[in-house]
Amino acid sequence: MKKRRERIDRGIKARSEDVYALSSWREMLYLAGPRLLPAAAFLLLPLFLGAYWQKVMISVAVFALLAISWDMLAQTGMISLGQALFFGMGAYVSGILNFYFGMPPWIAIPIATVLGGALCTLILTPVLRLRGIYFSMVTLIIPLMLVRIIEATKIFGGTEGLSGMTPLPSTLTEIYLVTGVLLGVLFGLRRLMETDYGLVLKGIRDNDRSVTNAGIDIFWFKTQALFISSTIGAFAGALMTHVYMFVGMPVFALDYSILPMAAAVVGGSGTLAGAALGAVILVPLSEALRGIGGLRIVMYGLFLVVFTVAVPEGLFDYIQRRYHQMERWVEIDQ
Amino acid sequence: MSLPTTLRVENISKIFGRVAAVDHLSCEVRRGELVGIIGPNGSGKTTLVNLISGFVKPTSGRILYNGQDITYTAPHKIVCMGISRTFQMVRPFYHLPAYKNMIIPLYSPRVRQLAGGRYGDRNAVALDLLEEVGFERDANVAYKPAGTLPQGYLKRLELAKAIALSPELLILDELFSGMSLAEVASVVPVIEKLRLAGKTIIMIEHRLKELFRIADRIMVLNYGQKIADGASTEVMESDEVKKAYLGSEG
Amino acid sequence: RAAEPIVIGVATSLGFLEGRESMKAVQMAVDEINAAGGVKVGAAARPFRVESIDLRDAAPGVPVPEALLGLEKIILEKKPTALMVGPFRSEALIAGMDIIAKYKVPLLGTIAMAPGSEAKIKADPQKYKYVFRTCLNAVHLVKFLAGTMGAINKQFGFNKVYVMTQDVAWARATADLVKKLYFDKSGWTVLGMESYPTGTSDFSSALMKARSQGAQVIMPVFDMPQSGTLVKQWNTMKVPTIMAGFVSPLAGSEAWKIFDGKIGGVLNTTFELGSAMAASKLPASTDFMNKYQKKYGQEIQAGHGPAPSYESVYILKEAIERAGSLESDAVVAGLEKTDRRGVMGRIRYDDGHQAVYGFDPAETSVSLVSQWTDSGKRVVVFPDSLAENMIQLPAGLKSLK
Amino acid sequence: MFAGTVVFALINSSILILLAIGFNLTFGISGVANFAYGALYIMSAYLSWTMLNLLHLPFWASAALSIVFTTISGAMMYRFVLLRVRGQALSEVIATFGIGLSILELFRYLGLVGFEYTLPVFWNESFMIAGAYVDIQRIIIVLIALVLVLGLWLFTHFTSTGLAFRGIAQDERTALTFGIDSDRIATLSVSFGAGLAAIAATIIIPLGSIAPDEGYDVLIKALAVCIIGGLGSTGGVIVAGVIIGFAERFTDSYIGSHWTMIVSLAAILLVLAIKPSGLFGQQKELEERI
Amino acid sequence: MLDVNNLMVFFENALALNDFSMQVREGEIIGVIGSNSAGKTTLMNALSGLIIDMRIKEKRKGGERITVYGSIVYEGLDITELSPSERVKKGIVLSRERHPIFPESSVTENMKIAGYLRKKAEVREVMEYVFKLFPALIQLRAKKAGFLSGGEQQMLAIGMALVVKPRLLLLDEPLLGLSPMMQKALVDAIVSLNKESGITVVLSEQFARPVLPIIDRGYILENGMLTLSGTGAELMDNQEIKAAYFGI
Ligand SMILES: Nc1ncnc2c1ncn2[C@@H]1O[C@H](COP(=O)(O)OP(=O)(O)OP(=O)(O)O)[C@@H](O)[C@H]1O
Ligand SMILES: Nc1ncnc2c1ncn2[C@@H]1O[C@H](COP(=O)(O)OP(=O)(O)OP(=O)(O)O)[C@@H](O)[C@H]1O
Ligand SMILES: [Mg+2]
Ligand SMILES: [Mg+2]
Repeated sequence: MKKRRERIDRGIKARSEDVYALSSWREMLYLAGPRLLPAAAFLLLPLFLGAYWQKVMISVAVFALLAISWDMLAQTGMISLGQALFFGMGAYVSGILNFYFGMPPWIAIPIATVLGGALCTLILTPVLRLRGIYFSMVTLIIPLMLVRIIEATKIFGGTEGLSGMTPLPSTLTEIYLVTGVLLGVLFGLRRLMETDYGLVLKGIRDNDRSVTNAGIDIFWFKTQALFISSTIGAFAGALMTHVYMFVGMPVFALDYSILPMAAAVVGGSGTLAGAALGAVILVPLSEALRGIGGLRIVMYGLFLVVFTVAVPEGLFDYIQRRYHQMERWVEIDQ
Repeated sequence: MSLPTTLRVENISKIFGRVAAVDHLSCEVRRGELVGIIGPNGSGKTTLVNLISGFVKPTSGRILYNGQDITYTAPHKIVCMGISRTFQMVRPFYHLPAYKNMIIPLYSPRVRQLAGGRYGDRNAVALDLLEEVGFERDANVAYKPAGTLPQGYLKRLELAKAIALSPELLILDELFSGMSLAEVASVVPVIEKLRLAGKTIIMIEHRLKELFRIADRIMVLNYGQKIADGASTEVMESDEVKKAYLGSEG
Repeated sequence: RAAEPIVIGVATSLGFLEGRESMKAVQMAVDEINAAGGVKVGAAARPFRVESIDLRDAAPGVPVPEALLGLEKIILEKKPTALMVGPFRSEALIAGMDIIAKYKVPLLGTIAMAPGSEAKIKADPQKYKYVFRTCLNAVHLVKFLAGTMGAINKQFGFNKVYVMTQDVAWARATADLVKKLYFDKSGWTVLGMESYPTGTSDFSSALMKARSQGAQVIMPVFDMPQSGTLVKQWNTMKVPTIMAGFVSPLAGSEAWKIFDGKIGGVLNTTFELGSAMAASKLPASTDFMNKYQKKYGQEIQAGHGPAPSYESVYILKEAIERAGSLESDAVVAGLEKTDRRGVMGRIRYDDGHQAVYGFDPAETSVSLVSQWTDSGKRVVVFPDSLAENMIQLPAGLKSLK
Repeated sequence: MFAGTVVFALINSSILILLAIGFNLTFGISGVANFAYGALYIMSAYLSWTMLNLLHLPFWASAALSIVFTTISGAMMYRFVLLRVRGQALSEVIATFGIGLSILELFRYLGLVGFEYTLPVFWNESFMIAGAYVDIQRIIIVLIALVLVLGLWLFTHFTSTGLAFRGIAQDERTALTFGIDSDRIATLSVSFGAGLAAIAATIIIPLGSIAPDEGYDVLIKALAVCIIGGLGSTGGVIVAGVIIGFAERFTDSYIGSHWTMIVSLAAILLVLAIKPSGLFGQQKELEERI
Repeated sequence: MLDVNNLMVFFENALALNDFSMQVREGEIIGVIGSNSAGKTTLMNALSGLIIDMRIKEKRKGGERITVYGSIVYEGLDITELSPSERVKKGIVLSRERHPIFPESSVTENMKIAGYLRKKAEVREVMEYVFKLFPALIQLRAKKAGFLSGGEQQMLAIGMALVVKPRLLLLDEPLLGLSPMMQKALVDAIVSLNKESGITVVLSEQFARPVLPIIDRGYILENGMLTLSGTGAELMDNQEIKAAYFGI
C-alpha cells in the first residue's frame, strides 16, 4: 500500500488572517492563546520571582529586545553582527545625560532611545549599500572601534566608565517598564511587518533590485528599518545603564552582538516572536548554568549547537507548525 | 506620423572592461509605438534596457524621456517617472507568495500618487492583475511562494509587476522565451490592451514570429550598434541582419 | 547539632590564575579556622563555609553587567556574611560597589588595583563603607616601583627609562604616578610611555623605539598573560636594557622553566609578600607558602591575590569576633579596627579602606621586588628590610658608575 | 626605525595571512561557515602541547599528530553538526560558534591559561635586519605564509578538488549536476581549513602563549582579512593581510599603540567603503548584473 | 536504456508529476513537451536525482515536503533513490533550466569545474568543441560567467553539460534565450552529438517547433500527466497538439 504524509492546515488561521469576526470561543482561544499566554506570563511572573530571578527577567527582556531588533534588521536583509553598537549607544547616551547633566532616568531613557537610535543610523547610513557579510563585517567592527576610541581618548570615563547612575525606583518598576516595552515592540513590530510597509522591507532582503525596479528607494527604506531597529536596541541599553547604575566600554562587548543573534536563530529568525522566544530560553538557561561554575559557558555553547541542529528551522517555526498543522498518512490512489 | 517622442537615446555607449556592450547607439521611440528589438546573443539589448532604466550608467551619451534628461537619474526615480521594465532573468521575491510580490510595486510612490492617496485593497488589485496575465485565481498558484513557481509563471509575474506600476513606457526583456504558444497567446491581449491605452512598449525577443505579429517597428542590434531599423518585413530583407542574426539560410 | 556556618562568598574570575589561587588560599584559611574551632560570634562558635561564583570579568568581551549579575546572584542566593577576593577588573569593582552598597555586604577585595574605588569610598564613606581592599593598590605599587628605580639609579647611574603598560585603569594610573612622583622629580628622562590594549601580543615597535632612543631601563606594568611575550621579545630582540617592573607571568617559581631560562636579569614585583614569593626575613610568609604547597601539592604561582585573600579570612574572623555579631554595619566597624600581623606584615586599613603598604613589615604590609638570576633563582632585592642581595646587571650592560 | 618597522610590519602581515588562510579556504572559497576556526587553532596548539609535555613525544611528531587530529576533527564537525544545518547560513554560524565557544571555554575551565602553555620555537636564533634583531621563527612564518598562499592559489585554480570547492560556494545545486558530491567537498573544505589552522598555530604560537582568548581574536582577524580581501579570492588575503599588517605596525610605531586597532579597523572600513565587496571580490557587481 | 515507471512527485500536497512512464532507448532523442507548469522541470530533476537531494535538504530543515514514488531504471539498475553525483558517474547529466553556471568563475573555469569527474585532457578537448559550437564564447573565455548575457550563459551551460561527457544528456529548455541562429546551431549540434558520439538525449521544451524535426519520439505533458506520446510525425498529426505546441 502506498502512503505518504500529508499536511493539513487547521484552517482557522487561514480564515482569520484577514477576517476579524470570530465565531466561537474555541476559535478565539485558539487564536488568542499563543498571544495572551506569554503576555500574561510576562506580566504576572515578576510577582512570584525572587529578587535575583527578577534581575534575570530584566536581562531576558533586554536580550529579547536586542534579538527582536536584530531580527527586524535581518528581515530587511541586513545581518548585523553588532547589536552591541545599538545597545552601547543607548547606554552611553543615557549615562551621559544622567551623569553630566543630571537628567532623571524618566527623561534620559526616552531621549537616549531616540538619540541613540538616530546616532546609530547616522553611523551606518554610509555603509547601507554594503550587502550580506560585508555589511555584517562593518557592524562587527564599529563597536570594537568605539571601544578602542573611548579607551584611547579616555572620554566618558575611559576604561573605568561612568558609575553611580540614578537607579529606577524599584526592581518591579524596571521589570514592568522593560517587559511593557518588550510586549509593545513585539506585537507592534509583528503587526508592522505584516503590513505592506513590512512587505517592502522583506522584499529588500529577497531582491533589492526588484524593489528598486518597483520605484521604491531602497536606501530610504533601509534607513528607516535601521532606525527602528537601533531605537529598540538603544532603549535596551539605556535601561541597562540605570539598572546597573553603570556605563562603560563593556556595553559594546561582543556578547551583546552574539547572544541576540543566537537567540533569534535558536528561536527562529524572521518571526520576531522567535527571537523573543530564543532569548526567553537562552538567558535563563545561561543563568541556571551558573550553578555548575566554570563549565557554564561550555554547556551553553553545546546547548546552542544542540538547539540549532535539532530544530534547524527555529523553535518558534516548529511550534507554530505543530500548532497550526496536522500531519497524517494518506493512501495514494492511482 | 508626428506623434511626440517618448524616448530618445543619443549616441550612448557602455563599455565593460574593454568591450563596448553598447556602442554609440542612437534611437527614438514615439508615443504609442510598439518597438521590437532583436539581435544576436550578447549584442547589448539587455544592456540598453539597463541604461534606459538607470540600473547601469553609460560611459557616454545621454537619454531623454519626454524631453527630460534621465541619464543619471536613480533607477527608482526613473520608475516613478513612468518607465518600467521586466527582467530577462526573472527576479521575483522568492520567499513571498506570488500575490504578495505584487504588493511591492503597488506600494511605490508612483502608484500612490496616481491613485491620489486612495488605493483600496492592494491584495485585491494584486490578484486582479495576476489573473489578467494568466494566473488562474482558484488554482492557488497565486498563493504559493514565488520560489516554487515554474519559469513560465515567473515570467508572467514579472509582467504583472511591471504593469502594476501603470507605466507610460513599458520595456519587456524576452518576455516570451520560456512560454508555450498558448501562453504567448494568452499574454498578447494584455499587451494589446496597453497599446490601446496609448502606452509605449519596447519588446526584446528572440521569438520573431510572435513579435512580428504585434510590433510596429523592429530594431536590430549587433555588437552594440544598430544595424537595421524599420518594419519587420523590411528589416528581415537586410543581408546584414540575415548574416548576423538569422544564420545563413535566413 | 553543628552550628550554622557563616558563609563567605568568593566572587571573582575563577578561570584566571590569580582568581583560582586566591580561592584556594581562602579555602585554606577557612579550613584552618574551622579546624581550630571556628569563629566566636558572641558566645557561640560557628564555622565558616565558602561559596563561590565565577564572575568571568577578567575575560575580555564579558560585559560588566554580566559580572554584576553574578555578584548579585551570590549575594541574593547564598546570603554571604562577607564577600572575598571580588571582581578582577577594576571597572567591575567600581561598578559593583553600588550593588555592594545596595545590599550592604562587606567585601574584602584582593585583586582589583585601581585607586578609583578608594576615591569613591572617601567621597561617600557612609554609602560605600562596605568595601575594603587588602591587596596592594596602584598608589602603593608606585612606592615600590619608584624605590626600585631609585636603587637602579643609585647603583648604576641609569636615568633613561621607557615605560610600557597594559591599558587598564590601574596599570596606567601606576605608570603616571611613578612618572609624576619619581621620574620627573629625580631627573630621569622618560623616553616613552606606551600603553597596550589588553590582548596585544606584539611589542616590537616599542622595543625598537626603546632601543633606538637609548633606553637603559624598561619599566613594564602588565597583568595579562600575553605580557610574557614582551619579555620573550625583549630577549630575542636583544634590547640592551634592564627590565624592571611588573609582568604577571614572571611571578611564580615556574617562570624560569616556562620561559626557557630567557628571563635572567628581569626585576619583577610581587604585589604582596607571600603571593608566589616569600622572604626569608619574614618567617610567616615562608610558612604560608609551605602550608599552601603541602595542602595543594603545588607552589603558589600568582604574584597577586593569594596572600591577601588568606589574610582577609582571618581579618574577617577577627572583625566578627570584635563585633560579636554578623550584622554588616557592626562587622564593618570591626573591620575598620583591623590591626593584624600576618603573612604580608602588619595589616591596617586607611580611611579609604585600603590596606597600608610600606617598606617595613613591622609597620605595614609589604610588597617585594625580586630579580631572576641567571641560574633561575629569584632573589629579593627590594625593599632593604627584606633584601637578600644587590641588583645585578644583565650580561652585556655596563654600569655608568 | 623606519626600516625596522617595515620588517616587523611584513612579519605581522604574514602572521595575519597565515591566520586567515584556513578560514579563507573554508569560508571564503567554499562558502562553508566555520566559526569554530579560532577554537580549532587553539585546540591544535593544546594538543601539541599535551603530546609534547605530557606524553613526551618529540616536537615534530606532536605537531604532525596534532595537525592530523585537528584536520580530522574538522571533518567530524562537518559530519555531525554542519551537515544538519547546511544551507542555512546563520544556523551554520551559530552552531559552529557554539562549538568554538565550548572548546575555548573548556580549556579555560581546565585552567589551561598561563604562559607555561606555549610551544617551542623551531630554531632559537636571532639576527640583525634593518637595525633590529629578528628571530628566525618570524622569518619562517613569512616563508611558510608565502608558500601556503601560493599553494592555496594553485590548489583552488588548478586541481579539480580545488575547483569543486569554488563550485559549491557559488551554486551548490549546479555543482551537484556535475557529479560534485557537495557534502564530501564541504567536509574536505572544513577539514583542510582546520588543518591550516593547526599549521598556523604550530608556527605562530611559539612567539607567544596558548590562551583561550586568543581563539576569539584569531577568528575575528581571519574574518576581517578574508572579507576585506574579498570572498573567494586568495590574492585578496595577501593584500588585505598587508594592509592591516602595515596599518597596525606603523600606527604602533608612529602614532601610539592605542590607535593600532582603531587605525586598522578604520582601514577595513575604508576598504569596504571604496570596494563594497572587498578588494578582489565581485559579489556586488555580480549581484547587480541584471 | 532508461525506464521510468509510474513516477509520481508530490510537493507538499501538490502533485507535480502524476503517474508518468516513459522509455528511452539508447541513441534516441526524446522530446518532453508541455506548457507552463506541466512538470517538465520536475521530471528532469527526478531523472537527474536533484529531487532526491532537494528532499534530503528539506528533511534536514525539519519538513518532509517532497514525496517520490515509482521507479527509474537505468540500464537495468534501479536508480530512483540514487544521489545526483552517483548518477553523473553513471553518465546521466542534466543541464538545468536557467542560470546553471558559476557566476564568480570565468568561462573556462566554469567548464573546468564541470569537468570535475573527467581528466584534464578530456576537458580541454571538449572545451575546444564547445568553443567551435558557440564561437561567441571564445572572446568571453576569461570573463566571469555572471557577467555574460542571458543567451551566452545558456550556451555556457550547455557546454558545461557536454564537458561531463554524458551518455544520457538531459536538457531542460536548452533553446531558451538563444537567438535563432544559435538555436539552429545547437539543434544541429544535438543531432551530431547523438549520431557521432552516440549520446542519448532527453530534452524538454515548451515551444517545440525548433526541435521537432530532430526528435525520435515525444511525450506531451500537461499538468503533470502524460497526455500523448509517439514519434514526431505522430504527434504532429494531432491537430490540437500541433496548434498548441508546434505553431505550424
Ligand atoms: N556588468 C557587466 N560586466 C561585464 N560585461 C557585461 C556586463 N553586462 C553585460 N556585459 C557584456 O555585454 C554584452 C552584452 O550583454 P547583453 O546582456 O546586453 O546582451 P543581450 O543582447 O541582452 O544578449 P541576450 O540575447 O543573450 O540576452 C555581453 O557580451 C555581456 O557579456
Ligand atoms: N520546489 C517546489 N515546491 C513546491 N512546488 C513546486 C516546486 N517545484 C515545482 N513545483 C510545482 O510543480 C509543478 C510543476 O512545475 P515544473 O517546474 O516542473 O513545471 P515546468 O513544466 O518546468 O514549467 P515551466 O516550463 O514553466 O518551467 C508546478 O505546479 C510547480 O508549482
Ligand atoms: Mg538579454
Ligand atoms: Mg521548467
